Amino acid sequence: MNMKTDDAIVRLEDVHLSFGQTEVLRGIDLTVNRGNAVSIIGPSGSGKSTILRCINALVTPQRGRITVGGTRVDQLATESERIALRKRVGIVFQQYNLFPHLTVLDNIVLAPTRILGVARGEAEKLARELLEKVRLSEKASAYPGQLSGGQQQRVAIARALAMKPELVLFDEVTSALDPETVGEVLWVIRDLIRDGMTSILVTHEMRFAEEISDTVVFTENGRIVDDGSPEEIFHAFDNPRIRQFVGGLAGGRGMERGEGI
Amino acid sequence: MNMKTDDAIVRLEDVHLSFGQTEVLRGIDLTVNRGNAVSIIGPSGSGKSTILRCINALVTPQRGRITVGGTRVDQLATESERIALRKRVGIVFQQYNLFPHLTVLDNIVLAPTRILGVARGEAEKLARELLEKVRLSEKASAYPGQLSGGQQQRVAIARALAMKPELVLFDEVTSALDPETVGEVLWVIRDLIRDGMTSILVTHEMRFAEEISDTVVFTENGRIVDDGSPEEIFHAFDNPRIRQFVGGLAGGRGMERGEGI
Amino acid sequence: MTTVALSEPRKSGHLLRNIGFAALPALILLWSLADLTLGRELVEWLPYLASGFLMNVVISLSAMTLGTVVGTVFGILQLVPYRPVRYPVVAYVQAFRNAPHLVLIFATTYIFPFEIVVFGNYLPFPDWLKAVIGLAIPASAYVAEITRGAILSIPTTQWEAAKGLGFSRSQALRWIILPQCLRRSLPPWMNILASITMGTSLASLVGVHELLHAATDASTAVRRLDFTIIAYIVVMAAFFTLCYPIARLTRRLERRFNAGSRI
Amino acid sequence: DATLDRIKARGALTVGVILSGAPFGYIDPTSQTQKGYNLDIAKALADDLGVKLETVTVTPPNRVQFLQQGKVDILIANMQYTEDRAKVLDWVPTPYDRSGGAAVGRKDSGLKDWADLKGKPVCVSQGSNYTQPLIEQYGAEVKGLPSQPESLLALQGGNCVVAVHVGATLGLLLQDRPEDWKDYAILFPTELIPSDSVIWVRKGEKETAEALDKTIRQLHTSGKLLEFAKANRLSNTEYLEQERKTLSASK
Amino acid sequence: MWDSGITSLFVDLTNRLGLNYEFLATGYEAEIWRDGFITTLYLIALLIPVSLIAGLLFAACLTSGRLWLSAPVRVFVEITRNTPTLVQLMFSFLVLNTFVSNLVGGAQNNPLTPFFWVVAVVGLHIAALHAEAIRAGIEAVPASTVEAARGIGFSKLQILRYVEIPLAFRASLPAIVNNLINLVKLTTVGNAIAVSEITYASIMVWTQRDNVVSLMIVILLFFSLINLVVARVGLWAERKLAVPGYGL
Ligand SMILES: Nc1ncnc2c1ncn2[C@@H]1O[C@H](COP(=O)(O)OP(=O)(O)OP(=O)(O)O)[C@@H](O)[C@H]1O
Ligand SMILES: Nc1ncnc2c1ncn2[C@@H]1O[C@H](COP(=O)(O)OP(=O)(O)OP(=O)(O)O)[C@@H](O)[C@H]1O
Ligand SMILES: [Mg+2]
Ligand SMILES: [Mg+2]
Repeated sequence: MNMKTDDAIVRLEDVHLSFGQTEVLRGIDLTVNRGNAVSIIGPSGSGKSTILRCINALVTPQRGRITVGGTRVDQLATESERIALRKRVGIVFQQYNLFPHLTVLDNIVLAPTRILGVARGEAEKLARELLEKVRLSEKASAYPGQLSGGQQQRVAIARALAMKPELVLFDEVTSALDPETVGEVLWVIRDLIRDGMTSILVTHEMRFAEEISDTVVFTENGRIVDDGSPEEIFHAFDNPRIRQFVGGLAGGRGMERGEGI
Repeated sequence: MNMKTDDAIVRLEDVHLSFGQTEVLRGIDLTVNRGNAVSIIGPSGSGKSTILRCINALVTPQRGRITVGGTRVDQLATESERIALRKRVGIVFQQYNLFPHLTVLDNIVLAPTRILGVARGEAEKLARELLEKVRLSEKASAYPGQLSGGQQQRVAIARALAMKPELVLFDEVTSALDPETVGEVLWVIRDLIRDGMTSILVTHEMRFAEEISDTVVFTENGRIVDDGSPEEIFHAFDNPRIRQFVGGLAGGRGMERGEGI
Repeated sequence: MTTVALSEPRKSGHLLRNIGFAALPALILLWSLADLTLGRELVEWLPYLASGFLMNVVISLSAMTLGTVVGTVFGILQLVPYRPVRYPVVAYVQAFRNAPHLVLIFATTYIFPFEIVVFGNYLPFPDWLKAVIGLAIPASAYVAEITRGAILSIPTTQWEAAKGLGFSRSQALRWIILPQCLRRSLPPWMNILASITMGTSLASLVGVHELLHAATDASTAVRRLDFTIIAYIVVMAAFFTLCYPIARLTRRLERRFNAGSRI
Repeated sequence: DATLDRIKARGALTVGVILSGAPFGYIDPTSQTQKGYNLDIAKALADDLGVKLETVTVTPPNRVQFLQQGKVDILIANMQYTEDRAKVLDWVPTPYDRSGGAAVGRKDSGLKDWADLKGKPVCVSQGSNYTQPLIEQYGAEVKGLPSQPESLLALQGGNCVVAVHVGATLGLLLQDRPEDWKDYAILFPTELIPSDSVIWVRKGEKETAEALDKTIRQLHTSGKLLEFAKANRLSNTEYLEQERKTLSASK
Repeated sequence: MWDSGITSLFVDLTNRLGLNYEFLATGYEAEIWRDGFITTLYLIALLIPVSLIAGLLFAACLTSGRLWLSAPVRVFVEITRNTPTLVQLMFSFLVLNTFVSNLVGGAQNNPLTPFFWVVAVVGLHIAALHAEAIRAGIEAVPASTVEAARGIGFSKLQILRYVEIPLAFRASLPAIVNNLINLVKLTTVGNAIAVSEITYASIMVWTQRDNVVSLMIVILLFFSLINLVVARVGLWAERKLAVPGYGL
């Protein structure tokens, strides 16, 4: 899986960010190479979603450097510069944030037609292809309010992919999905990575992280505590904290027991 | 784990429900005994959330009987009867649905004080205990808009538990949580079940389902396809469909490969 | 419960709505038939009243159209991050929303000449246009506030989602935020329309022959007390006939925007 | 001066009139034209100048503005001579009418004189010039309603004991609509502050005022005004007759 | 309350600006004019709470989903906002009030004053506008939030009280402030039935003295000042009630 060029497309250096009094990021350093998939794992509230929002210039850190494909994201001054960045960097939100007033199809088609100027017919064709991939063809004309949680999540994935971004930030995109659908989404993303897309994934699904990533990053309390290949993180367990974290479901009381599936 | 009395607290018989043209439930039969934990698993869009909403009288099926602790839920005519039911049956929503204008503490305290008439001080004490259990003590005065996904989800759990319901319906309550926190939530719920609470859980986390349930139910296309003890469902694999479903993450292409963790 | 409220009075409601529509005209008709001399007077005066009402219609619709367009833009500009843009707009909204309509309309007679000279020809500056401007100004200030409020009530996550897809601020507004604002600003917009329409009776101040003034002229000329009363009812019926269909239309639109679009 | 030139240039005299009711000014429904004593005078003035007559309906808040702005050339709008007005406008010295207020009330009200109104609610039209004497001289509690029809409705609704309006208007009303008003009468024999109605022009337009004054005097002496008054059924023509005599004599 | 020296100085100064406030030096006009301010302020102070309370009630009825509650309010809302308040007021005072008088046996027994009618007609009119604004806010509350409240066991009324109204009130506050500002201006219709508020007083003066501009300036300043206060309070409430997670 490692036949990719090795230039960094994303680089975070000493990124600090607070919301008011709450320090959320306390010095994040992270490098993602083009064509790679990096997973971010870590406890709830440790700042994973915030990292993704920094990379996409949705929030601006108080300190530190963020570079995405040569662009200094933290120094973007004008809106048009940010837009140029965001056209290249897609994001799928943890809470989907679909547009409630548009049908599934329109949710997907809106950005390509309005921003990239793709013809409606062409955009629709792509949208239907993507819907097919996430198994939602029959919901094309439903409104978000009429979808189940997992269906909404898949629409959100399709919406981001419709922009054909170079880099996609996935924020827990499989959280509402059953194992089978997770498997399908995994294949969709894997195909795209094979075609040269880079992706950063926040996930709580260790299996998913393991399957998809070139690198796994562990965050805690706004810091990156460890990183490495999935092999190192999940199996070598040289970091007892990660060992405890990953084994959490077994309650820390018996990793031994939880070998289950 | 099976030292519980064996009377049914929830019974669904041949429940059918459609939203407009979409048939969502096509004959659900389900029995849950008092003090048990039943997990519902199944593909996205198969009607799991809808089953929970039926049990809590949030939607009324077009056909079939639903009995909860002696009450015929499908026949409840007045709002006050439904409210009486809902005081006994808690629900945690898949998308949390916190009240955006209230702080975390107020979100939890509102229902006990306003519905059960618990004194404010007492309700707050309980709320803080629950927040402690879900590790959110320091966020008591934050608003939902200031919380991470997992934090919101834990507040939603605390909010439902603050009503001390006999029966709780959990809709994918661990979807936004990391394995460690899932483990903690697992223990919270387990404790409550030990104290006599009954619960029905929709989940995509097979490990979680296995750990917590007395019975696992597999739904597909609005029908219950199989049920049994976790042992039977997850390990005996006498149903090839479930085998495929549970093994989904490995992409159906190589169960062999995906033995991972 | 809200969904119930939306699909509100269906069958009996339909009947009710149409009764509401016909009640005032029916009352007028009945009374005129019961007292034929009164009926004759009324029929005699109707053309005069109608010619007055035409001005109300023209003024209210033009003022509201103008006010809505300007107001929506100003509502958006009130939220622009650049102070040199925002402050003047906020000041405009405050000043003109707060000023009584009476004064604004009256002021237009001072600001605009009654006629303009073009190549030696005296072209009258139409009085109704003054009233339109005098009312469009407060209408735009009201609409601006409504728009601002609606935009601020949309969850931030919608902006983020839009931005995340690469929408610029104005594109996000145009395609994502404003469409969602529409439903929640329609009812207050209708309130403004009604208020502005009622304000058209101030147009007599700038010399416009409008319905309420025409009704007073009629009552003065006829000198019958029952005619004075029925003239009031005619005035109410006329305004109702103008506004009510628009109110119905906005409610239908509301319902259409509602279709399935709620998470 | 300017006004006269303009009138000539446009070939029309634009008069601001107020439609406060018969006999002075009102709308005739069938022809939808303005009629009344004031209109007849306006027509006569235009004829005398040899131009067309154009009328503009004015109301108390806009009449002075319209005049000053030039939208109308003169005002024949029930405006009595007062010193306040004389400061901002010029006027035609010879009045075209003198009228005072009458009080209409229930026959059984027991009121005999203006002085009996002390402390009693009295309806007038808003801004009627009877307000001041009613309050200051007779101590009445004055309620101003938007126009005469409302004032009369308020009277019949029992909201005031009498309504005070121009004598000529009330007289005509009782005469024309005896059914509606059978329980009512004009209660007091004297009129309240009879005062002179004059034509108003823009400040400084002395020539116009002089020219119009000549015409008004002429209308007085020729008996035209009296004729107009009779045709419009003005009840009290005493002043006009007297004025005719004095002006004819002074000639 | 207005020292005569100051008055004459004021009249002199304004006279130099071409404005005419000479009536201030004379008897009854000055008095009704000064009373006009107080009456207007009194009306506003009374009408704001009346309209808000009635508006909330109306909104609750409109969204109750019960026809017998919503239909009458709906009819009232449509009639009151789609017909001129001025005419409603004259009609109420000149016709309804006469009915009432006849019922109680003569005007002298009728307790309903013109002031009452202004409060009733204007108060309910603005209440109808509030109701529509709040209804819009209530209907914009996400169905999922309402469902959550239902799922916990709140009754309809409790949902309204603890979830829908707080959210709706925030969302519709700018519209409500619009209505209140409208209310302040609408008190001027009182002049049509001789309630001596400030425009009534001004009309009484300007019809005699033709100093419309001078009085219009005062009206403009007076109402602008009151409305500035109303708008400021509205903005303050808006900031105070703001919760994270909304707006840009
Ligand atoms: N209001 C609605 N109108 C129409 N269809 C609806 C509505 N709500 C749900 N559905 C449909 O009902 C089906 C079942 O929905 P439900 O939410 O129960 O699924 P689920 O099993 O919980 O799925 P997930 O695991 O993705 O949450 C879905 O196909 C969904 O599209
Ligand atoms: N607008 C805000 N104001 C204040 N604090 C905030 C705000 N947004 C996020 N936070 C805080 O920042 C921290 C990190 O949030 P973030 O959403 O990045 O966490 P996360 O790692 O994605 O967690 P999860 O796995 O639960 O989604 C949390 O403690 C959260 O409470
Ligand atoms: Mg997150
Ligand atoms: Mg679900």
